[in-house]
Amino acid sequence: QEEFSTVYVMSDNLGDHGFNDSAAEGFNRAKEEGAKVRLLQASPSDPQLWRQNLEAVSNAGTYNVIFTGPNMHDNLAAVAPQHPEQKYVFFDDELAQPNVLSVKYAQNEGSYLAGTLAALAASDKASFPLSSGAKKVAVVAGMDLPIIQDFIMGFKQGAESAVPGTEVQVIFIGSFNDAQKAYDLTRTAISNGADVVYNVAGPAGLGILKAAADQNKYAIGVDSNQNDLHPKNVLASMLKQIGNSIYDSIKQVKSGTAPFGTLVIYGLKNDGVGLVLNDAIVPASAKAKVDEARAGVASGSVTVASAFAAK
Amino acid sequence: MDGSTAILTLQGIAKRFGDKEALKSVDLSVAPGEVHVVCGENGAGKSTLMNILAGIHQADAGTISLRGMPVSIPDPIAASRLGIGMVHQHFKLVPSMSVAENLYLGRNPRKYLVFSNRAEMERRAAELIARYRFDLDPRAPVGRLSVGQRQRVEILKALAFDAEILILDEPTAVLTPPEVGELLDVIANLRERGRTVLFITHKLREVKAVADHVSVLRHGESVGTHLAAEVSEADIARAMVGRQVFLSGRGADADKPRTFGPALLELENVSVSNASGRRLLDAVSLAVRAGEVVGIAGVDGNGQTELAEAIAGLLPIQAGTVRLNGRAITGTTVPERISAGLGFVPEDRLDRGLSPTMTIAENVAATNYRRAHLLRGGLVDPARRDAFAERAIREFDVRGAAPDRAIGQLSGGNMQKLVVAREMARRPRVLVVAQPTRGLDIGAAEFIHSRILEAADAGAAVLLISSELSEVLLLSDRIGVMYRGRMLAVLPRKQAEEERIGILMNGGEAQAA
Amino acid sequence: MKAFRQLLRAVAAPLGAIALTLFLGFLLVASIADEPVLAYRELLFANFQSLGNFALFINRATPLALIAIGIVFAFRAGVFNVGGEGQLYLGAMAATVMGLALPGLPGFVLLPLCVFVGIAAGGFWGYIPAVLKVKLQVDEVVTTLMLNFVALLFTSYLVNHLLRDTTTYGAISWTLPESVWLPSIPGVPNATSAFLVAVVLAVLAWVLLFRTVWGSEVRAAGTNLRFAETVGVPAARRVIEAMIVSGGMAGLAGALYVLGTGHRFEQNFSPAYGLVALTVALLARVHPISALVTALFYALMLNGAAYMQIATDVPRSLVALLTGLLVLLMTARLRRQSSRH
Amino acid sequence: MDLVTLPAAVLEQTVPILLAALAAMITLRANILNVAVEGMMLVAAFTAIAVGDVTGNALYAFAAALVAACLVSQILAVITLRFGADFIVAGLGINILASGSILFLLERVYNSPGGLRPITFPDIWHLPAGALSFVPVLGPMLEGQSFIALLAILAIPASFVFLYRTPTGANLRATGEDEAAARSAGIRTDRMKALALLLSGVLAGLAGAQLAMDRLHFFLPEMSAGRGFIGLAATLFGAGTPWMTAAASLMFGFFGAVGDRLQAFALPSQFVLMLPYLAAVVGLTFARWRASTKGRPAAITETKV
Ligand SMILES: Nc1ncnc2c1ncn2[C@@H]1O[C@H](COP(=O)(O)OP(=O)(O)OP(=O)(O)O)[C@@H](O)[C@H]1O
Ligand SMILES: Nc1ncnc2c1ncn2[C@@H]1O[C@H](COP(=O)(O)OP(=O)(O)OP(=O)(O)O)[C@@H](O)[C@H]1O
Ligand SMILES: [Mg+2]
Ligand SMILES: [Mg+2]
Repeated sequence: QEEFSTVYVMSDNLGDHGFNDSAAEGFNRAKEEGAKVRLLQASPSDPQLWRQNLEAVSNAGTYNVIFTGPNMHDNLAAVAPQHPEQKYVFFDDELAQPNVLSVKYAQNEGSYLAGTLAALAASDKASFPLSSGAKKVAVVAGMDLPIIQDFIMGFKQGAESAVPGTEVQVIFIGSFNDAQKAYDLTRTAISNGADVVYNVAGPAGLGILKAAADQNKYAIGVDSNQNDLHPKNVLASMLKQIGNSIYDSIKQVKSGTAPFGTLVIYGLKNDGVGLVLNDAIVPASAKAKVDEARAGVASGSVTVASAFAAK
Repeated sequence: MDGSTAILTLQGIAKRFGDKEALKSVDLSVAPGEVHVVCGENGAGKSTLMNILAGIHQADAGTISLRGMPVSIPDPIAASRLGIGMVHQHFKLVPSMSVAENLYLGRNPRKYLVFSNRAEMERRAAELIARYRFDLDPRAPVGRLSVGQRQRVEILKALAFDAEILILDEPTAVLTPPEVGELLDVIANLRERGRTVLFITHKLREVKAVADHVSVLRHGESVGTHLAAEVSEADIARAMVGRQVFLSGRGADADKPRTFGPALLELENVSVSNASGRRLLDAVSLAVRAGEVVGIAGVDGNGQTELAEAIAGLLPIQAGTVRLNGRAITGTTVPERISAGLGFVPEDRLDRGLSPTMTIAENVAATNYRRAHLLRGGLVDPARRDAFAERAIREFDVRGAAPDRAIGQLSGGNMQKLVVAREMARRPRVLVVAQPTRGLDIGAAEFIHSRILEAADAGAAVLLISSELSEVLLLSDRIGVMYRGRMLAVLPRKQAEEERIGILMNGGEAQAA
Repeated sequence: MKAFRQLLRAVAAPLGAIALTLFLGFLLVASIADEPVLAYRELLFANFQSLGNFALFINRATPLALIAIGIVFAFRAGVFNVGGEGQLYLGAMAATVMGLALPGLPGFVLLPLCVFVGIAAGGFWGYIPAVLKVKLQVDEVVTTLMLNFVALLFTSYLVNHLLRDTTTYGAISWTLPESVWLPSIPGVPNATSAFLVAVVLAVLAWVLLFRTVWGSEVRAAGTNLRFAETVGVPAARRVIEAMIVSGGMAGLAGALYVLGTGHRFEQNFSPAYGLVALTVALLARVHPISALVTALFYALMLNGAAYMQIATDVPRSLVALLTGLLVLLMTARLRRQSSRH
Repeated sequence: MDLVTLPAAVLEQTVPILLAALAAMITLRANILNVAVEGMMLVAAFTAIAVGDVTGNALYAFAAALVAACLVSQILAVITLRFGADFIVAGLGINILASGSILFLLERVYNSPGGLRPITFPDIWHLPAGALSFVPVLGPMLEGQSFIALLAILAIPASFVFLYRTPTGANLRATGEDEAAARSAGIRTDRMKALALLLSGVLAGLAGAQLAMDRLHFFLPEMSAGRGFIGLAATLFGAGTPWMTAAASLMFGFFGAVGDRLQAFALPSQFVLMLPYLAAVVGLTFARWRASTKGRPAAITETKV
């Protein structure tokens, strides 16, 4: 085998400062180590195009492993069995096929930490000067999708367990692109009393962070490290370590140790998701409490509710 | 008249549209301060010629000289600078704008450089209106004006910029007789003020009434200019059409005894009101017998349109009964009336009569699919439909028509022929015809007249509605006069002297009913 | 024969623009890609390289064609139906709900039922703006556009909260019972046989519009309402009927997509097929058969573009650029418009 | 529900729709259904960010946005007026072309297909807080709004004055209402249409600039999110008249803002987000129904002879 090559069949575009960019980061790391990498972007509302891309790269047969992103369940279910020799890694969902390695992220667990931090910040005026202490936080989300509900459930649970009685507003934009609306909604949330706004809105989320900064309140970023976009306002970013896990998977495939046919869940336990704190504005006391929460989930003493049924 | 004294001289003007030679070679010479009538058959090229003078079209060949100097007229602005103003056959007015705004459209007076000076505009408009003693409100939106008033706006539009030469393209086609009278007065008035008027009309009476000279166009060529006083109407008609034209009808031999069949169309106290409750038809009663032509005279807007539409099923009837062939059809739908034997030629061919963008075949077939067996196995058979249209085209001598051409491309006269052809094709028991010859040349009008009479001779009951009193007098066995939605009288032709009808039309002698 | 020539004219008209666009596109591609010829070969021919590719091409063209044919009906009746997208989604949702609600029924009963409710849902979504237009002169561009958003959001609610397959991460409904899955086109595995339906319906639409009295009445109502009234056409009814057909076609597209391609409802399954089909219908000069042809062409370009992207380093955006150029140029005439008319 | 901040929120949601609506209105008056507003907005938004990124000057960015949108409008003018393309098809084409070109530039030049987010971006002038505190209701509503928002409000009377109080506006309306009449009055109707498109470009440019520069300071593909089409709907709703169009835009803004606040009540988001669209349909229907039951004005008999 001369050169290791891989392709990522996307159901979205790069440049979201989120899931996709994070994935690209992982591929780039593999590229630096000599792998041939191809990223096939596609419109987020065109399942037929994803299918087409998936089939084309499968037929080509020149890739050692094919990665696919979320929303590809049915397409992969149709294509993978037809190419039993081809290896696939399926991100953010699961499919039981011998040649498919499924990788899921426990975004609910990461969001649990985000909720914990948010509730702490909203209740503690002393350590978080931009806060009013009114115990109100908000989630501004893109669309009402299952995966987004998973974020929300974790966040709510985290907030409630950290500071019981914390009020969580949940607001949907109805789009992942409409940053202006995200901005408006965030201001609405803040004028309704929210001190911390959790961004779960993909590209449009940039509008959420900007609004929080303009209103001088707190925000929590998502998917990739957004802390330095507005260093005075973004408390932390909830990360799915997509890049890392992609990089790891590539290594595993290379070395032949990848567990195809199984499901790997990246959660707090194996550092597949996590909360990167902005240490400049998060005091050590809060950090300690977040760490405590993390330990609780990782050890299994706390179970975070999920929007997904087990298969 | 020799060229040296002429204000306007045209030589060898030619114009083609695609492969259609609209003007072959036209010469014309117009003296200053005269009223010069141009006549010719539909499609002879009159409008095209005038449009060239007005800068709307460009001639392909020939010269235009104004006061002895050759000129070029690239656009309407240039024409207006040269003192040429035109009143178009189809009004060129913007309905939502006021009279004043229309008068100064494209040339608004300004204030502070960028704004329209409305006050000034309305002042000037009022002045202009006063000067020509028109009855117009400068602020009234043009959309609310009557046809005659719109015509006056058009004339003023041309005069607003001191047009020395005023072109009027068929200005009388859409006017009521009194309005025509007023317009002719205006023209005389203009002549007194030293304006030159080029006047297009199909109505030879008007030629005799106002013209100094009359020029005739035929097939895009000028066939001569005459002193109006020296030629008769028949002479002009012959020059236009190239043959003798006999305008004949039943009115001419009203003494001849005729027997009619049973009443096929009966109206009993038919009343129609509009949404705001105004009576448009007020207890109208009328009967038309088989073989009879009943003409309806009246000043436009006194219920004639509503009468026709009520019979055709296009207006809901609030009270009274309409019977067709003895059967009440008051509440029935249009198709039911059509199959009961009604034929209807609406007054405005482009509005109700046709769908201009559809083909000739489709327009002619529209009311005939089932009766004329144009279907095969439930589907339209294009071959039969085309043959059907072909036959109409042949029978009615529609020039330049082919079944698959869009009907809107035909001239008005030819469109009209096809509307009549469509309605006649079913051999209707009752035929309602409104303004059948509006805008038609004398030859075409004669043709349509003879078809209407033929239908009556074949036993149909014909109701003829026309604002052209001469037409009503010419064709009808009996004449009804409408005034404010009421049928004031229905007179046998013999008792219907023109004068008496005229008085009735203006609401006088109401007791005569 | 005449009809054929007419058709040929309608189809041939945009060929010049296509050629011009392809030429301009080639220059663009050549300036960016190392292998412009390969890129173009992929763009134009990759769809026919394998049965699989061909099937995807067919699957792409089918919804476009069905919606566009529907839009032709609306246009001919004088209604500017921008609502294809909403009608599509409702049709897809209705078929899904029906299929999931009565999984026990045998396929030969349930499948037609699913198709029927899909058509009905789309038709209903066309009926509303039509009635509002006819009875109250409410502008249909506004209503159809607004109703798109309503339909998308409504179906989104249903799929996320009532019908969601909770075992996956997608916003997708439970899978429909296999008994209602449409078979593939014989010989072309995975190509939805809905395409055959589209072909039949294109011809049927042509017959309906141009060879029946109903069609000529619809067109009369669409070109001159007062004329229609005068010659005895129940114009309001025809306009409404045409819009029901129009919406029904889009609903059918949705139902057949679900039954033939997706096998379940998926939020965001349509890359704005409704709007693209509107473009297709206009490019096809509002003719049902050339709408089918144009839809095929459009699908060819869309899918070919993806192959082009895969095979070469031509960016995906270039394709959008080319498509835009194509649409822009397609109705342009290379001669200056005559100044009158 | 927070009623104090509601007026300001309504205004903010209204502004981009209003500008898009006015852009569509100007062309509608010249008898052009402008579906390309969306594309022009996107191009303007992108240009604003790209130029602001390079120059660091908000005014340059703003001006560039307007110029770019105008350029797009003139491409549409040439292709339709000079080469006889259909306005709607060409407009849809412009939209595809616009987003395609932007994506192309993002991929090729910026290497960031998902958008453009300069680290720093110059802010534009906003009405300072407290500047109008002496004005009740309106004061707090306007405070903090950008000069583009203020321009948008000014654009309503300005477009009214232009259409109804200037010769050019009259010529433009005549062109839209009856082209033959306008032409016979010596109006160059093609130029009028091109002008209408140009003005539409200016307004759509404002809309795009507002979207990108007012608050966000970054560009995302599809960030206009259909506002061009909502604007078109508002124009048709308002029957092409400035005040009614503004009122229709305000209605969209109002229901948008109210909907945002209703989300606090944990209603399913889909139904709340539906609100402006349902309101448009219901409102329009109700308006027409009122008009029809009040008795239509005595029919103006249009003679088309
Ligand atoms: N724009 C045009 N395109 C094509 N053909 C035209 C056009 N205008 C006029 N024609 C042709 O030129 C001929 C002369 O038309 P024109 O309008 O001058 O006739 P006209 O004498 O005014 O007739 P009418 O008495 O009916 O008004 C017509 O037969 C018509 O076929
Ligand atoms: N789009 C077109 N293509 C070809 N010929 C046309 C077109 N439009 C008009 N014409 C021709 O132009 C001529 C003048 O048209 P116009 O509308 O003035 O009719 P007209 O003959 O003057 O009507 P009327 O008989 O009512 O006076 C017509 O004879 C018609 O054949
Ligand atoms: Mg004429
Ligand atoms: Mg004429």
